[in-house]
Amino acid sequence: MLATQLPLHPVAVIHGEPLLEMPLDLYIPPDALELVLEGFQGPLDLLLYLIRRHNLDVLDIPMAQLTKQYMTYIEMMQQHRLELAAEYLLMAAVLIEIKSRMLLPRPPKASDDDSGEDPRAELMRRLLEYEQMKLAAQKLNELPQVGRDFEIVQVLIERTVHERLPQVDVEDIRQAWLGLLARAKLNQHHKVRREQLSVREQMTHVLRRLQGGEYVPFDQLFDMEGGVPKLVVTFIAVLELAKEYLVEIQQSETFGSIYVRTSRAIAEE
Amino acid sequence: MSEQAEPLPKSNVVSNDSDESILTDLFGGKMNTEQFKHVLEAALLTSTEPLSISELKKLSDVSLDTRQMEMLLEQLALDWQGRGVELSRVASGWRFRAKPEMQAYLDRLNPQKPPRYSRAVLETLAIITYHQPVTRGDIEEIRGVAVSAQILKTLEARGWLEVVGTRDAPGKPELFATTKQMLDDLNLRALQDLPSLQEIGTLLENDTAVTPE
Amino acid sequence: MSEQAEPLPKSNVVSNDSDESILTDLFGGKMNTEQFKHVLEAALLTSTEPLSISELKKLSDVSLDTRQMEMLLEQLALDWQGRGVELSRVASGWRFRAKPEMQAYLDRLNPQKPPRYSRAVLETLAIITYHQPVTRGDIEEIRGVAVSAQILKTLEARGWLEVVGTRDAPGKPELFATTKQMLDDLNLRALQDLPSLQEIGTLLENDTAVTPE
Repeated sequence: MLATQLPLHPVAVIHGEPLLEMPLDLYIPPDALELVLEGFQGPLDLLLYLIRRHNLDVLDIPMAQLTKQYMTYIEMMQQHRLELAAEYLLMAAVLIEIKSRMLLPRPPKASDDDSGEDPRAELMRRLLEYEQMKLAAQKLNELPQVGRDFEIVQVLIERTVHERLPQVDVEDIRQAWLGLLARAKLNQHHKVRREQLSVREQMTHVLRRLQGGEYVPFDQLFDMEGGVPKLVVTFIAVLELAKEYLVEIQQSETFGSIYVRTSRAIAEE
Repeated sequence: MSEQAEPLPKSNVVSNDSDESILTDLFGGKMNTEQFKHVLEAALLTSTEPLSISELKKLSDVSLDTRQMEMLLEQLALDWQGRGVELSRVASGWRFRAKPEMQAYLDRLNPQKPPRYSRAVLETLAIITYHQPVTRGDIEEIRGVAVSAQILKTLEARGWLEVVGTRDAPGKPELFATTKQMLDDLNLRALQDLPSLQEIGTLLENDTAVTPE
Repeated sequence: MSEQAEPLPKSNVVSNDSDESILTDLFGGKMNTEQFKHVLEAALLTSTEPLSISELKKLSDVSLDTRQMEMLLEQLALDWQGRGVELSRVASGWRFRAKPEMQAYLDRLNPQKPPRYSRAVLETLAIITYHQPVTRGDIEEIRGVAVSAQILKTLEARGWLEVVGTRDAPGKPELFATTKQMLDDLNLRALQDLPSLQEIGTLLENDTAVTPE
C-alpha cells in the first residue's frame, strides 16, 4: 500500500457509500464512527493522522489545535459509549500537560543543555518513531512471502522404509540391571537374587529340551562334551527346576532309568 | 513471464512430426509451448500431491485437450531424463519424484538416529536374561511395576524371547527365556559372557553416582 | 548412477575459465561434475528446508571446500535460469522456489491463501525486526498501545519470532528477535536485505496525508 494511494482509500463505508475523506468539520455520521476509529492503531496513529491530515508541522506542533481536535475525537468516542482504550485517555492527559507547560513562562536556563527542552520534543520523537515503524510494516508486508506470493519446491522422495531395529549391546543390559538394582535398594522387599548365571541358563536349556512334553531320559539332558563343570551345572539346574515345580522327575524302580518331563506336560494330561 | 518474451527454440525432444504440429502455436501470441512447460514444471515441482490432467488444464489460458496436455507432460518428462529427479505418471496424475538411486545420497542429509528401546524393555530383557526362566509375574515383582504385553511382544517379535514352558502354579504362567538369536545379536557366545551380577552389584555399591535413569 | 556412465559434455554455463579448472576432475573417476550436480539438484528439490553448504557437502564422496560447493550451486542456479523455478540463497541455505510471477498460475490449483496479517501484527513485526532484540514493553512504548499476547503468539506460531533472552530489568522481560525462518520465508539472506527504514528526516518532509487503512 503506497502512501500516495492512501487518501483514496475509503476511511469508512456508510450505507454502502465509501467515505473517502474525513470530514473537515470532524462530523462523522454516528454509525461510521466505530469503523473510523477501528482503523486507528492507537492514540499515536490518531495523532499522526490529525497532523498529516491538517498539514501540521511535526517540528512545531500547534498544541492548542491538535489537542482540541484530539479531544473532539475522545468526546465522540465517549458519547457513543465506545469502549475507549486507556491509552487514548492517557494521551489526552499528555497533550493537555504539554499544552499547559507551553503556556507557562520558561524558567531561565541554568545551563545550556538543561530542561529548557521543548515540552513537545518527546511527543514529536514518539510520533516520528511510530510513523517510521508504520511505514516499515507496510514495506514488510509488500515483500514476497512464502505461500502467499511464491511457493517452495517440494519433490517427493520415496524412502524405502526398512524398519530400523533398536541396537542393544551388553552395556545396555548392564545399565538396565544397574537401574533395577538401584531401585531394589530403595525397595528392600524386592530381593534381587544374585545367582550363578550358568545354572539359570542351563535351566532354560533343559526346559527347552523338554518342550515336546515327552519324558526325556535323565542322562540325555547332560552334555558329556561340556566337561565336569557343565555336568554339575546341568545337575543343579535340573534340581532347581524340580524345586521350582517346573519339571517332574520320575524313577519307576530303584536304579532304574530316571525320566524328566515338564510340569506343563503333567498338567495337560 | 516478461523476461521470456523472446521466441524460444523449438523443443528438441519432440521426435514425432505430427506431435509437433499439434503443439505448434498452441498458445497463440500469449505464451509459447516452452513457456507453458515452465508453468507446468513449476506447478508439478511445488505440488505435494500428484496433479491430474484436469487440474493441470487449469494452468493454461487456452483450452487444451487431454491428448495435448499428455503430450506436453511426456515432453517435460523427456526433458528431465538422466537427472536425479523424474516426472512420472501415477494413478492419480503426474508428479515429480526423486529416483530411487538418489536415496543413498539424500539419506546422508537426514541421518536417522538409530531407535532405542525404552527403559522398560531393556529392564525386562535384563531380568529375563539373568533370571531365566521367568514368568511375567517374576518380572513384575522385580521391576515393581506391571509389564505390558507390548513389551514382551516387542522382544518376542525380535526373536530374543521365547516361551520355554509354564510354571506349575495357578494360571500356569508361561516361562520366558532368551534365545540363541539374542546372544548372536549381542555378539555373545553364551550368557556367561554377560557381566556377572556380582560385578554389576559391586559397581553399584562402589559407585553411588550411578543411578537409574 | 550407472545409466550416466558416458562422459557428459562440459557444462556450458561456466563462463569463467579459472572456475572451470577448479572443478575439472573434482570427483576423480567416481562421478563427473554434471552427475554430482544432479545429486545436488535432487537433494535441493526434495528437501523441505533450505540446505546449508555444510549439509550439502555431505552429498559428495570427495571432500569439497565451501568455495567449490558455492561454485557448483551458482552453476546449478544458472542452469535453471529462464525457468519458472529458481535456485535461491536464503538465510539458512539454498533452496528451490517457484518465481513469484508463477503464483498467478499456481493459485489456480490451490486457491487457499495464508491469512493476511492485521496492521497490529505487522507493526509489531516491524518493531521486532528493526529494533531487535526488544521486549514487549519496548513494542508497546513505540506503538503507544498494549500488545496483546495473541499478536506475539501469531508471530511465534509462524516461526518468525523467538525469545532470545531476558533483559536484566525488574520482571526479567523476555527479549524477542526475528528468526532465520522469517528471512527464509521472505526469500532473504540477511536482515540487511530488508527494506531500509525511512529516515526520520525524510519523514519530516513527508507532508502527504497518511490515513488509517
